[in-house]
Amino acid sequence: MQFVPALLPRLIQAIDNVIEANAEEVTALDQAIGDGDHVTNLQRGIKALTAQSDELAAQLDWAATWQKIGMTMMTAVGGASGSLYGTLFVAMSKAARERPVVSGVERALDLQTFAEIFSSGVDAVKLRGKADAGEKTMLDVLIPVAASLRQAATDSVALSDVLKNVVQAAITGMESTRDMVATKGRASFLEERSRGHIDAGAKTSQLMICALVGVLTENLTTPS
Amino acid sequence: MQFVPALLPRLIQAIDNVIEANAEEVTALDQAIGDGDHVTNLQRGIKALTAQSDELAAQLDWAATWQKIGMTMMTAVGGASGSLYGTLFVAMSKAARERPVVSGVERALDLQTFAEIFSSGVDAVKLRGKADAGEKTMLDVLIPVAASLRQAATDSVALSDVLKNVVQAAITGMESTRDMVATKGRASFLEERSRGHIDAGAKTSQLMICALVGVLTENLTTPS
Amino acid sequence: MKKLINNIDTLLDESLSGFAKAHADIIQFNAQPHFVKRIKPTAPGKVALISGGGSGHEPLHTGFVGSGMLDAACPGQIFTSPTPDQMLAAAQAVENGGGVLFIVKNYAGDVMNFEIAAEMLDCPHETLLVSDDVSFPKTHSTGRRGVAGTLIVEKIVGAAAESGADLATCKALGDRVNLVTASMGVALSSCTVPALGKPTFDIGDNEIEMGVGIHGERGRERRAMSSATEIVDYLAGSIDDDLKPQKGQSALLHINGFGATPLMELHLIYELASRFWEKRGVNICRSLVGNYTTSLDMAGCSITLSLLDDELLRLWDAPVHTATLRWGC
Amino acid sequence: MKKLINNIDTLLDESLSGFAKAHADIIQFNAQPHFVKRIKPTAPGKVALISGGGSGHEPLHTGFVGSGMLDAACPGQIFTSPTPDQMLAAAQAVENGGGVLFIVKNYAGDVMNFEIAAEMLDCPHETLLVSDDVSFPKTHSTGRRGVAGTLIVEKIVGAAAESGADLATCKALGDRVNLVTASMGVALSSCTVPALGKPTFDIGDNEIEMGVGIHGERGRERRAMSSATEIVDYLAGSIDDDLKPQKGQSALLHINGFGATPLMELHLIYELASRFWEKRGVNICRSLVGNYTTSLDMAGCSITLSLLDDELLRLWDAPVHTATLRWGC
Ligand SMILES: Nc1ncnc2c1ncn2[C@@H]1O[C@H](COP(=O)(O)OP(=O)(O)O)[C@@H](O)[C@H]1O
Ligand SMILES: Nc1ncnc2c1ncn2[C@@H]1O[C@H](COP(=O)(O)OP(=O)(O)O)[C@@H](O)[C@H]1O
Ligand SMILES: [Mg+2]
Ligand SMILES: [Mg+2]
Ligand SMILES: [Mg+2]
Ligand SMILES: [Mg+2]
Repeated sequence: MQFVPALLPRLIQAIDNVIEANAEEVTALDQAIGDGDHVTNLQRGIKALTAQSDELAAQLDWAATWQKIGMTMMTAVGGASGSLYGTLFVAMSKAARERPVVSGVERALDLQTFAEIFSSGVDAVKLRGKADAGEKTMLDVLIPVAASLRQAATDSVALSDVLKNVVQAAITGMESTRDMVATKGRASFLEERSRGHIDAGAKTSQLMICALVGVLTENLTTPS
Repeated sequence: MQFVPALLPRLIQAIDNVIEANAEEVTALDQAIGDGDHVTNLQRGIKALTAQSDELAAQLDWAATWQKIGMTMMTAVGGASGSLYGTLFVAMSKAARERPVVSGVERALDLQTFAEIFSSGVDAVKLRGKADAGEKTMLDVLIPVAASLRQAATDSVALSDVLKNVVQAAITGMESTRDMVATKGRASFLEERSRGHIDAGAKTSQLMICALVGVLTENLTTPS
Repeated sequence: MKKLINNIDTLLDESLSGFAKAHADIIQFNAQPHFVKRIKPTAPGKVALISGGGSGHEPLHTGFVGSGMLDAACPGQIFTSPTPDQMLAAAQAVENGGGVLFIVKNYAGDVMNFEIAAEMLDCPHETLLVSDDVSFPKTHSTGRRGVAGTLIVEKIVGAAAESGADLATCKALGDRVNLVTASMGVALSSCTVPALGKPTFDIGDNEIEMGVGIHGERGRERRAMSSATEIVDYLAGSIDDDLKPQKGQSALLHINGFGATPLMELHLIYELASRFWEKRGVNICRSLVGNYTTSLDMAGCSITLSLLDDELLRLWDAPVHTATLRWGC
Repeated sequence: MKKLINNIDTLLDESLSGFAKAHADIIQFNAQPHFVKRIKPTAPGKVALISGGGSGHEPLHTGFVGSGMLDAACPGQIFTSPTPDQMLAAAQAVENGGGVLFIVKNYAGDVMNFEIAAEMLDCPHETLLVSDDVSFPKTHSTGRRGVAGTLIVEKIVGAAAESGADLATCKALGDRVNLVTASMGVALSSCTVPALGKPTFDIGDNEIEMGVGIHGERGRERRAMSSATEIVDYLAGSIDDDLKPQKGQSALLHINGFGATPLMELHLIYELASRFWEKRGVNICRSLVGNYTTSLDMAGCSITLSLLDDELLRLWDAPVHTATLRWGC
């Protein structure tokens, strides 16, 4: 797998594009049951990441890379999502540091290690948000995606299928928030009135994950 | 002429009716080039007069009657028009006191005395408002009405014609404000933009004068 | 129109009575006729400062009654001048041997009603006309309007009166402050007078009214919406042309919200206006930012610059204890 | 949407910089990362009080930085929680040997960001969660929101910290004030977040949102517009049910405007709310009426009742000198 830090500029660019392209739709979602700032928040983070993307591509190891991404998200985004994405990446960095992550020029990650690290990150998000699946948040995307990665790692599925499964898990998770009543975050104050709207944070998680997968898939078929 | 204080309740009622009937139109005029409160202001005064109308009908003389009307307008109306109507009647009272006004049960006024007294009132309004004809205010109605009364008194016209002339003077005066640029009152701040709108205060002066004339005319033909 | 009221007729009384309760430690409300006066007795011989005007501009003037500022304020109906009986009753309640100074914003209704009261007053008295609005030339047929600068006059004269200045001195001081104080406002939206229930004027989504008055009377001109910097350049430019401050001159900069403009925007306007005058060498050494002379729920603001010498600065800084301004005590 | 701004990206900085200039005698603005701190050095060992939250609620919290109240405030982007680096930098700037008390409105974003900062802080620290909004039951899945009662907590704990109370005492005191403080709000219109340019929610000409949050998050329910008395009965009734004040209990009544509601209406609400509690034997002995915890340009208000015993009253009355609240000095 060619999941190396050198890919980061392209990944960040892909995320930037997908959020930009869906800005209006997502803002409408956050306005419907939140306060409407979710896209602006994320875009501040993405802009900060973009400014650092060369630096990130040259980071020595994944732990340091994720730490930097986490701190950038944490300091640039703000709001609920900033602390959660910050927590996700800082926790991934911590998990990476505790593991014999492949180092060296390539610093490629094997799927199983990544699945474990990502799961640690998602667990940290659950702790930070005092939330779990079914509460109509980004966790309804992150948790199934982590599960699908872990599953794939144990079943040793072909990488292209892993990526397809991830996309499927993200989309299904995102869609599932529509019929939920929010019990965490700002939408929880709407109680029954929150039903019928997709959660903005779930939507952007899904969009970003799918954008990342898009780049990885491309990279798989036409390795750089 | 049967212009006696006993008529006051009917006169006040007539004024109340005509302002009520034209409230929306006049408010629109005051909103167009003023602050929109002119009708509400006048109505506070009319309401206060109505509450006193029995008392007024029983006043001892015209001087006392006008003083009471003036003080009521002055304390109940507020704004520019309150001080001006207050001034008008208080000055009429003063002029009446200085003149050998007919007293006794009837206390009827002859036309010439009334014309002089009313003119004194209008002069006081001019002084109070530091204004004259042509400035797009109620004076563009009051001044020609006073003139037409004085004219009639010297020419000894038939009373029914006097009343017709007064109505004509009031309407012509009111209409003339449409093409003026306001130089006094709130509308003056609109400068050229004030042109094209009838002045609210001129309009209500005209309406009230015509309503008074209406009662008097009725009284002329079917004396009570 | 949605308003937090019961009905139009009781609105003013219920509100004034709430104001009086909320500030029962400093002021007292007289319901018939309407006036608000301070509670603590003043020193014998102190000049009594009385202001007033239509309601709808709160906290002006009731919020400025208290020690170091006004002795009484006469609230009229909404956007309607108070009446002479209110002013006379207020004068009777607070006159304490030093005579009465009426502080009046230059609007026809206010001027005429205070004039009638003054004619009826049987103690020494003076009237101070505030005319700080530079939207119109000094030669305007009714003179300039009195707007947000009024509170500066009231504060400074209030401090002087408190420290024993006599009637003539207070009047002269007020005239002096009025001369060095200039204001101009811009409306982004109209206000809605409760009794009317619809906006006083129509304004397009991309329009602003430059030089608007504090009753939503239209002002100098309708313009296209523009950036805060351009708006400040226009307003501050007009003020600067009028006052022509010297380099090194010290000044109070007052940004006044009309009622519906977030404080965040007012502080932004303060930033731009202070940059405007700093560039011209003016020393902005005092500030006041907030909703002080409002027009009900109008969006927009006014800028006021007041050129204060050491004496005027000292009087501005003197202790004041009112519902709205309080410092030094 | 018309706003007095230059552009969305510079809005917050230009505004904070104007705020800092206007109050340069009391506070100082740090631009990178954003925080406002008081200027005068505090007594060694004084507990450092730091609050913060999204911008758009001005004067909360920056307007409450100064002696007798907060040591620092961290403004986030509009309606967006500030970030941990701001809180850490602020703590570093104002910690003076007595530890740090974070005062946080109970909103997911604020709670999580302050939590991260607390985890990273290497001095003694506590976090005080304010949760005064009774629109939701205490059992709500995220707890109750922190709204207009926050400034009461900040004022009272601020006074205690100033007079030397230690960290544990300040924290316990804050929790105590939070428990006796209850608020609820109503929106007549939505606010408009500048970056979005359109109202956060739609609301009909004859509708109001009961229990609205301070970011324009919808609240307990949508209702038909009604009289001020009915609205007060609803809000005050909910508060009363929650606090269950005793007869004779003394209390502070705070009417908070959301930004676009005229002071006249706020005083009217004060009148009705004080009648509500007077009828129930509560002794309303302190008041605060005005725009303190705003939601940009939202129309509406909240009612807060805070049951204060003698100690809490004394702390409320203690001198305070901030941009917004000032008394006793
Ligand atoms: N406690 C929580 N746990 C997990 N995710 C949460 C939590 N609270 C909020 N979120 C997510 O954050 C999103 C909102 O992010 P954003 O709009 O940036 O912040 P804010 O709610 O502070 O305005 C929600 O749509 C939801 O997905
Ligand atoms: N100086 C003046 N002299 C004569 N009439 C005036 C003067 N100023 C205003 N008016 C009249 O008063 C009317 C406005 O009255 P009103 O709306 O009740 O008071 P305000 O202008 O204080 O709101 C104007 O339409 C005009 O006719
Ligand atoms: Mg949001
Ligand atoms: Mg008018
Ligand atoms: Mg008026
Ligand atoms: Mg937010």
